[in-house]
Parts: sequence; structure tokens; C-alpha cells
Amino acid sequence: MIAAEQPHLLLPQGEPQAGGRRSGRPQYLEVRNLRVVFDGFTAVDGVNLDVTQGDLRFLIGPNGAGKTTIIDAMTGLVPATGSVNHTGIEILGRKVHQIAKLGVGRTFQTASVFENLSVLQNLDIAAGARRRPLELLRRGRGTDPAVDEALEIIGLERLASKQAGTLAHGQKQWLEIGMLLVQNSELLLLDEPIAGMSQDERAQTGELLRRIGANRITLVIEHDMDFVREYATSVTVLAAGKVLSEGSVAQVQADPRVQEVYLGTTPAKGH
Amino acid sequence: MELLIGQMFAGLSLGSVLLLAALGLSLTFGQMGVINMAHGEFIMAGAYTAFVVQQTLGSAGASLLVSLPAAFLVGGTMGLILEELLLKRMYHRPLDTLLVTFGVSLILQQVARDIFGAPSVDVRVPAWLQGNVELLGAPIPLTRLFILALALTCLAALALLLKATPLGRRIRAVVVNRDLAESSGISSRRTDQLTFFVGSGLAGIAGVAVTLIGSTSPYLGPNYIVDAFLVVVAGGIGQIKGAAIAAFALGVLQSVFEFSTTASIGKVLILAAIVIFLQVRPQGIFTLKTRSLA
Amino acid sequence: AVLAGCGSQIADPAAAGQPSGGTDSCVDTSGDSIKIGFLNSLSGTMAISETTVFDSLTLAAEEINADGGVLGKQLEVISEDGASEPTKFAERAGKLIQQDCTAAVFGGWTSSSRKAMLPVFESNNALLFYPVQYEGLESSENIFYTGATTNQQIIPALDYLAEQGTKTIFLVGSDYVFPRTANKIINAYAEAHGMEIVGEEYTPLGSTEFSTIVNKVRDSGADAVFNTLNGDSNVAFFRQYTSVGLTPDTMPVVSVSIAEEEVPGIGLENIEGQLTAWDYYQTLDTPANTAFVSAFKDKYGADRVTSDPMEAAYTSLYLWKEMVEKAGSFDVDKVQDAADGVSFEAPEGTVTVNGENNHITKTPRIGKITSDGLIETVWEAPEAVEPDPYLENYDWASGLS
Amino acid sequence: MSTDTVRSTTGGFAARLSSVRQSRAGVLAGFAAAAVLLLVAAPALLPVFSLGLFGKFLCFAIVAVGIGLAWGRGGMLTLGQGVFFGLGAYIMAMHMKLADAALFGGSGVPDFMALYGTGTVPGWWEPFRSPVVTVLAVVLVPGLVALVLGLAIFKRRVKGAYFAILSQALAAAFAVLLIGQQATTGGSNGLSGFRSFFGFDLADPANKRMLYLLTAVVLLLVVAAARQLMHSRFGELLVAVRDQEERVRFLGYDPATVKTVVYVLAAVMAGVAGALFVPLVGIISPADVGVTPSIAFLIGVAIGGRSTVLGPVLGALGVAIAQTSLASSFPSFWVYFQGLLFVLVIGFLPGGLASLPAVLGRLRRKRNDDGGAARESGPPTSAPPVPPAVPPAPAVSAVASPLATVPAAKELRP
Amino acid sequence: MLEIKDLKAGYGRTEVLHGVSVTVPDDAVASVLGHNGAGKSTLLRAVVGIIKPTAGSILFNGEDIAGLRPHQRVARGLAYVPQGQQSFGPLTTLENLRLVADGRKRGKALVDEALDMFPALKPLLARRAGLLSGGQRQQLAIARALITEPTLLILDEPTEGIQPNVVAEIEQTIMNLASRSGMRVLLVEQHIGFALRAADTYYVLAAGRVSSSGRGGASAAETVRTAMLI
Ligand SMILES: Nc1ncnc2c1ncn2[C@@H]1O[C@H](COP(=O)(O)OP(=O)(O)OP(=O)(O)O)[C@@H](O)[C@H]1O
Ligand SMILES: Nc1ncnc2c1ncn2[C@@H]1O[C@H](COP(=O)(O)OP(=O)(O)OP(=O)(O)O)[C@@H](O)[C@H]1O
Ligand SMILES: NC(N)=O
Ligand SMILES: [Mg+2]
Ligand SMILES: [Mg+2]
Repeated sequence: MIAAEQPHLLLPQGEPQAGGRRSGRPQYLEVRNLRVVFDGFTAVDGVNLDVTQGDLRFLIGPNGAGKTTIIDAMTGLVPATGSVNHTGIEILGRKVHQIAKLGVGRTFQTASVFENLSVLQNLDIAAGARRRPLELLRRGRGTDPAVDEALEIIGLERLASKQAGTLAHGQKQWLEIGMLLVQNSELLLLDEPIAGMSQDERAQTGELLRRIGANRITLVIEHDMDFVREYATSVTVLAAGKVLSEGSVAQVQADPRVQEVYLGTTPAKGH
Repeated sequence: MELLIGQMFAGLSLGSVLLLAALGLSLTFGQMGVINMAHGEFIMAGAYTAFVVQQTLGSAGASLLVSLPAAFLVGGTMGLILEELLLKRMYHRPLDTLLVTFGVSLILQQVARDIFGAPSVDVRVPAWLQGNVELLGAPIPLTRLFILALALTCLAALALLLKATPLGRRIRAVVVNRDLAESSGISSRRTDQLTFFVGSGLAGIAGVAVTLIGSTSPYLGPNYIVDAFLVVVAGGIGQIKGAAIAAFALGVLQSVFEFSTTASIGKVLILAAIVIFLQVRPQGIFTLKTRSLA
Repeated sequence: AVLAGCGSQIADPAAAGQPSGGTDSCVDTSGDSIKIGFLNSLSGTMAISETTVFDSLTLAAEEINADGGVLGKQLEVISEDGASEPTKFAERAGKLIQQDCTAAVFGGWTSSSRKAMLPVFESNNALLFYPVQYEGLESSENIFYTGATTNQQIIPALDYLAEQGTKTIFLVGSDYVFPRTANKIINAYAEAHGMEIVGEEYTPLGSTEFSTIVNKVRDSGADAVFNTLNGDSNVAFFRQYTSVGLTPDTMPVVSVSIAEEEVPGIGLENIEGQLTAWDYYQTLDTPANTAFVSAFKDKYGADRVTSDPMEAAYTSLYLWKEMVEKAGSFDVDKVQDAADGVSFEAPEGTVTVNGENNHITKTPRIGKITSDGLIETVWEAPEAVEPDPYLENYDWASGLS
Repeated sequence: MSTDTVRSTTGGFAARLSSVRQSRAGVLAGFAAAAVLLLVAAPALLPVFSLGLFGKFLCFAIVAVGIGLAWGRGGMLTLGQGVFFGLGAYIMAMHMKLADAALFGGSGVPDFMALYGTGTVPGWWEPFRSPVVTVLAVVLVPGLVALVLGLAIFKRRVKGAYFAILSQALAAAFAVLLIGQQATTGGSNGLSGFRSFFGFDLADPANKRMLYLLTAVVLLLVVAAARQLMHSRFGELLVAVRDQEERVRFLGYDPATVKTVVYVLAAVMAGVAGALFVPLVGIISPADVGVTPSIAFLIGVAIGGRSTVLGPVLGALGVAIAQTSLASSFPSFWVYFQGLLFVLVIGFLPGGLASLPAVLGRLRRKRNDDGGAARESGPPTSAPPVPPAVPPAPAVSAVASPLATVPAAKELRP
Repeated sequence: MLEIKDLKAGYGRTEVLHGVSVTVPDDAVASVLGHNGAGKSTLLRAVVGIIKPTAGSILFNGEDIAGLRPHQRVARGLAYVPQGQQSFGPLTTLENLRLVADGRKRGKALVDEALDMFPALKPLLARRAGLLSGGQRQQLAIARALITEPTLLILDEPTEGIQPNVVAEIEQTIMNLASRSGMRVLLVEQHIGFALRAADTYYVLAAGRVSSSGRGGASAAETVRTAMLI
């Protein structure tokens, strides 16, 4: 669909790999002693996390372990203590929109798009946060090439002018990923991005993550272990607000504590 | 001293009137999200109910007691009709309900004028509420005491209804998610109707109360509506106890401001106080936290 | 085109703003009828009061027509709604003058409606008859004031209180021009007459919360209260006044804006025995009044009452008739010239137009609210009082204007 | 605009995104026609009195354009535009009072101050002696007040019904404040009795015509600006903020800024309208700025179609004309009529008259499949509140496109 | 038990289901599979009554329920767990459960039984549902549905967002209920494994039509995969 002469803006070459790709000076995410307390209940309890550019890090753990809360804290939605360092910049304590401007993008566990705008307009707005004020006042004439490309990548070209509110659950999730792409986020925080997708759609999404993750810092929350096995380059297991285990997929799967609290003693094979 | 006590009581008493006017709103606005500008006219309907009952029964004492349930029914029924004819199709556009019900309030004022005439009518205060008791030398009007007691009773009844009864749970559930409530086996229509009936019925009761201290005229509603909404907003939407605290706080504050400045400046100061307060607590005294965008 | 549209700049301030040749009257006097305008609030908060004025104006017009009209021409009434908004009054006045070409306009109630209309009548050189007691300090060539000015209502009321031995007064009023100006005058009067004003409080129009004010009043221990509250606030005020145990005996209230039609709404038990100050009451025993009251009740029902503004409005139409017939013309300038000295046997007694200030002579009366809900005269001026809108004849008032 | 995008499946995204362009010529033609009507035909045909009246209606239309932006597009139900209208109007009125006093009075003190006040001009009036300061203040004061209020309110995420009620209370307080300061604001009388406008004699019909033309030009400019804004990326952003304010933050925008910008714009429009209103009508009083007039501003907007460009203008004019012609002949009927308008239009035609063709079309289609009863409780929560707007018939689309709607806001429940 | 015939339904002008027929026999569990946007959720919404079908019939125990409102269908034995972990946010976990238990004879006992089935909810009873994690909310939603003692349980992707060992438990719970209490299940599920293990009958939905159907069981997996690839 993309014309050959069009450069790929959003998709880098190469694949993510464990520990990240360390060519040049890589970007990184460094979380130190992150703590979130709600009315006396500690949801995130001193979490440390290191993710490097090019790594596809999965965050797994029991329901209520605090995974979403970590993302909430990193994007400024809930107050937290500790430190979250994105390639040298402390992002904790800033406002939501400032954090987004620093290149941190996220999706939501319940897909959330602008229901009254078309798919195309959703992407156009996502692409526009960095536009100068005057540019905002002009009509959205010629679309961003990045928007065109994102539309193609997420496979919604045919629905470009459809109202986003009428998309199916999974389509909205793709749209959200597309919005992250055009937003040019360097740090992607994805909360269960494949929930509600069919097997082959999961595979497509996985491939997509692999492609876009190669030059980004990517943190994915997911419960589908088949998917984790297939696409994770490294995994962090969270339980009761603390990091329980960290390593490659094989390593954490073999960890008896992970089996006990999360996988089940007899890991369900491909449920 | 005498004056101080008088003023303290004036504040409480003003608060109790505000609370009565706002209680129903904290149901229909706070729980259901309907911004019912005709609530003031439901109060007016309650006041005229007291008038009609008094004309029919003659005795002011008995008629006051009959008026309370009667006005509850009248206000409630008007609310039901409004809900059925208009609001039921508007639950997903709360701001629009404000304008629609503003239209309804215009119509109801004119209807009242056409039925009862423009001048205010006389609802007599029963003999047992005339006069006052002395508290350390300050006269405490019996009518005001009655209204205070009435407001507290309604408050307790409503709080109990919401917190401790199945209907209360339903009311709170339906407003969050009608489809989910329906498919959980709850008749959202029935619940909406009941909620609106009770909320509007409370306006009727407030109407009876205000006949004891003010005028009963077609233009009674607008006197209360803005203040009543402010109470609900300052209290935190959907928060009965917030509304109660806000009502009494505003009542006392207003009587302090009014005492130390003038009634007009007092009104402006009250508003300034609310705006400043919302800077500190944008969602009112009590808020329900919810997570992220869920 | 836009530049060409520019009109005159003001070079000579003295000449500007005066009706120029361009605003020639368009009043049509050729037929056997003549148009007049009634401009009252038929909707909005003031409709309560102003519809009663409209009713009595209508009665007067019918009577005049039945009696052969004015200069032989039948009155053709064009009625407009001021909707209780000053802006609306200004706009509708413009319509009645410029579009309907009426020979005179009758109506207005609040001071703000009058102030809004004044420039319209002046710049079009048209006539307004304004029938309500007001705060004075005004006189316009183009307005005839048939309600009381302050020296025909407020000052007599103060004189009466002084005569009763009142030393301290508490002032309560609605927050608008009439009460505030009236109270300024009262303050000056008090100072000159050794009375003390122990409190002065205003509430927004329509306010129904009087706990604080009533507490202050009671605490002040004043000899009397001077009440310039308007409309429904009176109901709330008197209910709350009695509920803290204040009575006409302990602390009488003199009201200047409560007329016969307001008494039932306040509730007799709350106001019986309190005082009012007006120039007319329904209970007046004059032949003209007997005729007026019975004509009014015949037309509108036996349960209706008549009041001072209604009487002043009724009178205003007759006064205009007298002026026109004296001038022999509907022309505004000629009517103005003829106005001085025109008199009419009004229900309140004989009234005479003062051509100096376009007000009329009136007889101040203090009334007491009786057990049948009407107002009986307890004191009246020995003779009609000349209007003195600027209080020029009162030394103590010299600082006021 | 999303409406006509639906059909063009070819032609690249650019064309789709700015599909409104296709009707550009039509829009220009329409604009020109409106200009001729307002600037040439009306002054030629209407007598001076009616022209002045019409000028006043145009002032309401200017306010309406701002409300259309703030409410229709931005979802901010502002029940307090009377405040900004009043600020503009009072500033202009103060200047005219001072100018008149200097020209005619000699003393330089406005007449009412001598009557009710101290007989001296208070300090805060003084700046408005200057025509330049006045003109600037008419724009800046409402804008600044809106800026401060907007930041205070929106930064703290006060929105939806909270905002509506707060703005209404502001209007009430503003009126009470004006009434209370009789010595310096004229109290309930307001300010009136003006004779000159920047040195032009107000009694001269030629000057009245000029004032009217000025108002008409301002309206045309305001409409053009609003249209540009709505069709810009900012316009889309505004809709996004309206529908899902929280989500917008995560894209790196601060919704409070977006909302404040529009709120300020609407306030400036109201202020300018107020300033034009005063010389046209000859009076400004608290009764023109309180709760009731503020809500009255909304009715035309709702009737015309709140989220369109022209809807608010036509609605405001239509209501004003209807009121003038009906209210005086049938005062109590008018109250019913006005109430019913609110009820019927907002209850049953939330898109206003602009959406009438689409709604009728939908009704026609619906007639065949009218059965069952299951959907009484409204659309599923995930659905947009108003069914997606229907593309107008091709023949109409060029003409109707300025009225094309973005479906009404999905207002977040408080 | 449930017989859906030639059902057409959609949103506004867009038709999503173009004549779908699906049957849940009296003694069986039926699974519906299909891609994103195929119309699975739409089908369930029509069965529950949240949207109104434009054509076709829905027979439940022989009665056409197409004209009934959702709560009336629930009263006849339907229960529904929608997609997306929905719950009543401002109500506490316990209130969420009591809400559906209200007015039932065994209300109190039913709440206890549900809590035994989802022990993870026990420490959360006083927390408002809006504050729960996604997986916690989903368990709450299923518990709520079970309290109505349905004869037909309708589940829209019930294991979405739930940790693996709990998924296994839920799967077990549902299958136990189906076999022991005679409750029937209509299941929309993306995990082909679970969907087929549980199902006696399966349907594949593609673009609003049934593209294939047959007997469930692990052996059907290959057929279904191929059917879904087209
Ligand atoms: N605002 C809040 N107040 C109180 N408790 C909260 C709040 N937000 C989250 N929690 C609690 O914090 C814990 C962590 O929640 P979180 O959503 O981060 O879990 P999660 O790991 O994302 O789970 P899941 O996999 O089910 O989505 C949960 O027990 C939840 O109930
Ligand atoms: N509320 C709605 N308004 C309009 N169209 C909708 C709405 N909900 C869904 N649709 C459309 O209906 C089609 C089917 O949606 P549905 O939700 O039934 O799919 P699904 O099979 O459940 O997909 P998923 O696996 O993603 O949940 C989709 O194309 C979607 O765009
Ligand atoms: N003139 C008066 N009473 O306002
Ligand atoms: Mg989560
Ligand atoms: Mg689905």
C-alpha cells in the first residue's frame, strides 16, 4: 500500500532483542524505588525497572499486582514517589501532558479513542501535539506522511473516515497503537494491547510490536503467556506491588514463585 | 450575645432551607446527572399545594401536616411526568437537560400565573408555629425550628435510602451504566422513575417549608435554584453528606457576610468563596475517586 | 458607502442631541381616531404590579371613548410589553413613537424603566405619562409624572413619624434606585430633625431571606421601621418580622410600596395594623373615587382592588385629554405649553399639573392596614401638596442634588 | 464535516481530511451574498428604527457565534456570557457617559453620579475617558477576565455541569454587584441617555446607519474567524477535548489551554457585541447581563444548531425577530412559546434546525423497520450519543456544508 | 434452549449482523469465535436486548424474547457478562454483588457462594469497584452474573485480562456449572483452546455471517483455524 518511494518514518529496521540494542547512545528507562500508596494501601511497593531502547519488555503478574498502576504513575495519572528516569530526564512529578510531550505514550486497558472523530482525525490529532500554534489554526490540509503510514501499518485504511466510536474493540486498540506511532513516542507503555483479538490478529499485533519496538523503549502488560513467549525479549514479573522475578521468558517461567502466584503449578498449555 | 445567638441560628436556619431545596437535587442531579432547572418550580408547586390544601381544609395546623405528604406526591408526580415525557431520552446528554428543563421552568411559571394569578397568595402559619422560643434572650422563631427539623429528617431518610436499601443501590448503579444495570436484571426505567419521583417529591416538601417564611408566588422557583445547585456542587456531586455540610456552611457563611457587609455584597462574597473553594477541591467537599479513564 | 454613511459629528454641543428637523412627528391626526401607546410589563417579575396599571389605563381609555373621545377622536390603543427589562422599555418606546406614531405613551413603573425611556422620549420629542411614586430629582419636558414625588410621600411619612414622637428609625429596602435615593433623603431629614437612623439595609430584589435583617432590626430597638422593599420581598419580610415577635405596637413599619393588592399575599395576620404612605387608598370617600372603584369592579370583578399607581395611571390619561383639549391639538409642543394648570377631579381629589416640573399636586395620606385587608386613612395633609422633585423648598435637602 | 468525508473513498487522505474544501466556492459565494444582504440590502430597505433593532439582533448573533464555539464545539456550556457582554457594554457606556459629560455637562461628571453619588468621578472610571483605552479595554477586559476565570476553572479540571452552574452563578453575582454599586454603575438603572459616540451625534440617522454597518461588519468577521477555527486542526482538537478531555492529555496537549483559548475567544466576542449594543440600543442595565439574558443567548444557538458555524447566527436572529414580533402581541403566549422552543429543540432536535434535513431523512428510513421495543434506554454506552450524522443529499451538500454538524458532545457524566 | 434465527442487527444505519442463526441446545455449551469486529459482541448484545434487532427472531425456551427489555430477559434466566470488565464503579465490591442479589430469596447465600468461587474478591469487598484492577473487575462481573442463577450464561470474552492460573479456574468453574447445575453457556472467546474445550457446538462469525459451525472439542481446532484464516 505504501508507495515505494515513501520512506518508512515509523518503522525502523531490525528486531528488538533482550537487553536492548546498544548502537550509539541508546535511550533507556530507569525506574527506582517507585511507590504508589492509595489511602494506606500500597499498590506499588518500591519497584525498580531498567529497560533499554530496542528491548521488548513484558510486565506480567497477577490481577491487582500493580502493573497498570505503574504505568499510571509513569504517565502522571497517579501521584507516586521514587524516580522514573527517561534517558536522563526525570518524569515523575510532571503533568500528564508534559510527560506525553517528553515522548512517553501509552494505551489503556479499556481502549480509549475520540469516538466522535474519524479514524483519520484521531491520528491527525495525535500527530499534532508538537505543532506550533499557528499551524493548528490552519486547516488540516495535506496529511502527515506519518499518519498515512500509521494508517497502513495498523490496517485501518478502509476505515479511515469511519467514526472511531463505531470501531470494534480490537480495532480501537489498533487505532490507539497507531496514535502512539504518529505521536512519535520513544517510550511506549501498552496495557494489554491484544485483549480481545483473535489468534491471527494477535500475531499481527505481535509482529507490529516487534517492528516498532526495535528503536523504542517498550513496556507491554499482558496476561497471554503464549504471546509473551512469542514476542517478549525480557520479562518482569510483578506480584503484590513488588518485582518478583525478572529475566528471559524461560527464566521466569521456570521460577517456582512465578508458577505459584501467576502461571499455576501446571502451566495451562495454550489455554 | 443575644444577637450572636440569633445570627448563629439564622445561619443554621438559612442552611436548612438551602438543604431542603438541594436535597432533591442531590438525587436528580447528583445521582442521575439531570440538571433540573425546573426543580425550583417543583418547589413552587409544593408551595401552592400547601395553599390549596389550606384552602380546602381551612385549618392551618392540620393542613400543614397534610401538605407535606401531598406536596411530596405533587412534586414527585410532576417529576415523573417530566422524566417520562422528556428526560428519559436525555440521560446521555446531561448538559442539555439543563436547557430543556429551563424551558419547562418558564412554562410552569406561566402556568402557575395563569392558574393562581401573579400576586403571591397567603399560606397561613399554624398557631402552634407562630411566635418564638427564647434562647438566652434571642428569639428563635418556631417556623425556623420546624424547618430545621424537617430538613434533618429528610436528610436522614434520604441517606438511609441510598446507603442501606436495595433501591439505593439500584439508583446508584443505574446512573453509572444503564445497559449494564439492565442486563444485570435491574429495570432501569423503573429505577429512573423512582429516583426522579423521590427527588422531585423532596422539592415539593421544600415548597411547603418555604411557605412558612416567604411568599408563595409563580416566581418563587428562581430564588432557590441557583443557590441549591451551588450547594450540590460545593458538596460534591452525588454526595448527600457533602450537600448537608455545604448547605449549613453556606448558610452560616452567608449570614456572617450579610451581617458584616450587605446582603448584596454577601451574595457576591459567597460566590467568590465557592470559586476559591473549588480551587482547593475542584470536585467538592466529597469526591468519588475513579481510576484512570475507566 | 460606509464613509458616505457617516453623519454629523458634534461640532456644537449645544445644538446636538436636540430634536432636529429630521425627527418630525409622524402622528397622524387626519382620521377620526388617534393612536396612543400603553407600555407596561405584561411579563416578567414586574408584571404583577404593572398589569394592574394596564387594567386601569384600559378602563380610562374605554370611558373616554364612550364619552366621545379626545378632540372628537376615538382613542386607538397600541399596547406593548416592557417585559420588566429597561432595555425592552427603551426599545418598545422607540417603536411606539417612531413606528406606530402614537400621540402619547402611558406606562412604566420601575425607575430603571423610566430612566431607560427618558432619552428616547426626549430625542424624539414625544410624551410619556409615568404613573408611579418615585425618588424625585428629575424633571423632563417630555415626561408627565402623575405619581408622587418625594415631598408628596416620603417626607409626609417622616413628618407623621416625627409627630408620633419617633426618635430612631431603621431603614429596610430593596437594592435599587428608588429605595436608595429615598433613604438618602430620609437620612438628610433625620439629621435636620434630630432623629437617628439606626440601621440601613438593602436586599436584592426578590430576596426572601430576612433572618439577618430582622435580627438587626430587632436588636436596634428602633422606634419605627421605614420600609422601601418592593414586591414579594415584603411577604418574606413581614412573615419573618412577626416571627421574632415584632408587632405594630412594639415597632411599627411604614411601607411606601405596599398597596392594596399586595396585602393578601403577605397575610393579614402579619401586617394588620402596620402603616403605609400613599396619596390614594381604595377606601377614600370622594364621589370620583366611588365612581372609579365601582367602574373598575364592574369591569374586572368585585374581588379586585384599586391602588395608588392604578389611580395615578387612570388620572394620567384624563390629564392628557384635558391638556390636548386645552391646547386644541395633539402636537407635543402645544400640549406641553398648555399643560400648566390643567386640573382634573381625580379619585384622590383634585390634581393640578405644575408646568414648571411636569409633576402634579397630590394629597399625601398615611394609612393603616385594616382587618378587611384594605387601607384606611389615619392622617392626611390638609391640602394638596405642590410637587417639589428637587426638594428646593427644604433647606436640609440642599446637599442632595 | 465528518459527514461528507464518508463518501470519498478515493483521492488520498489529504482530500478526505479537508473535504470541506470542495464546497469552498459555495462558501465564498454564500459569504458574499450575506455581506450584500447585510451591508447593502438591509440599510436600503429598512427604516432607521427597524435597522437599529436589527443591529441589536446582530449583536446577539455575535455573542451566539462565540457560544457556538465554546458550547457546540468545546462542550463548555457557558451560562454566564452575560458577564462578558456586560463588561464590554459597561466599558463602552462609561466612555460614552464621560464623553457626553465633557461635551455637554461642563463639569465632566456623568449626570447620574451627581444624583446618586458623590458628584466626583471615581478613579477606575478615569481610564475610559480615552477612546483608545476604551476600544482596547472592550476587547481586553472580557478577554482577560475570561483568561483568569478559564485558567482557574479549567486548570483545576472543573467541567461539565460544575462549569455550567458556576458560570451561571457568576452571571447572577455580576448583576447583583452592578446593582449594589448605584453611585458608580448606575445600579439597577444602568447607564443610559447617551448623546454621542466617539464624537458622532447619536440622534443623527446617518450615524445610526453607520453604527449598524459597523456591527454587521463585525459579525461577518466573527463568522469568518469562527469558520476558519472550526475547520482547522484546532477545531478538531477542540472536539477531541470536548469528548475525551482526559485522553487528550496523553497526547501531549493541555486541555485546559485549549478550552481557555476558546473561552477567551467567546468572551471577547461577547464583549465586543456588548460594546456595539450600547450605542445601538442606548442603554445597558444589569437586567441585560444576569442569569436570564445569559440563558436567553443560548436558545438561538441551540435552535440554529450549536455545533455549526451559521446555526447560532441564524438561530439568534430568528429568535430575536420572533420575540419582537410575537412577544408584544401575546406576552404570555411568548413565555409558553419560548419554553416550548427550548423543550422541543433541545429535547428532540439537539442538532438544531441545521440537523433537520438529516433527521427527517432518518425518520423516513426508519418508518419501515419500526418494531420491537428493546432500545428505549438509549444507545449502548459505547455508542456515540447522537447517531452519526447522515450525509446530506449530494445536491444540498455544497450549500449546506457550512451547517454540517459534528455530532453533539458526549458529555461526561459528572 | 436458545434459538437465534436470521438475526439482523446493527448500530444506526450500519448493519453489523446480516442474518445470523445460532442455536444453544438444551444440554450444551456453544462458543462463538471470530475476528475483531466480526460482530460477536453485537450478537450477544442483541440476545441480551441492549440493541434491537431489525429482523429475525430470538427464541428462549420457546418464547420469542426479541421484544423484551434486558431486565425482563434476565428474569427469564439469561445472564450476561459484557466485554471490557464492566462494573458499577462507585459501588463497593460487596454492593455490586448485593445489587443483583437484592430481592432474591437466597440472596445472602448466593453472594457467599459467588465469593467462594472467586476468593480473590474477598479482601476487596469494601473497596469501590472503580478502583479494582482490570482482572479483579472481570471476576466481579462474572460473580455478579452467577448470582442471578441463570439458566443461560452469556459471556463475552470472560478471560480477557485475567491471569493464567485464574483463567484456568474460571474455565473449570464454567464447565463445572454447565455440567452439574445444568446451566447453559453461550461463550464468545478468542482463545480457540478454551472455546473449543468448553463447547459442544461452535460457530465462527465472519463479517456478520456464520462462516462455519460444527461440534466442539479439541479436535475441531484445526478446522476452526482454517475457517478463521479466510
Ligand atoms: N485509586 C485507587 N485506590 C485504591 N486502590 C487502588 C486504586 N487504584 C488501584 N488500586 C488497587 O491497586 C491494586 C493494583 O491495581 P492495578 O490496576 O495496577 O493492577 P494490575 O496489575 O494492572 O491488574 P490487572 O492485571 O487485573 O489489570 C489493585 O488491588 C487495585 O484494586
Ligand atoms: N456502538 C457501535 N456503534 C456503531 N458501530 C458499532 C458499535 N459497536 C460496534 N460497532 C461495529 O460493529 C462491528 C462489529 O462489532 P463487534 O463489537 O460486535 O465486534 P466483535 O466481533 O465483538 O469484535 P471484538 O473481538 O473486537 O470484540 C464493528 O465493525 C464495529 O465497527
Ligand atoms: N419608582 C419606583 N417605585 O421604582
Ligand atoms: Mg491492569
Ligand atoms: Mg467484542
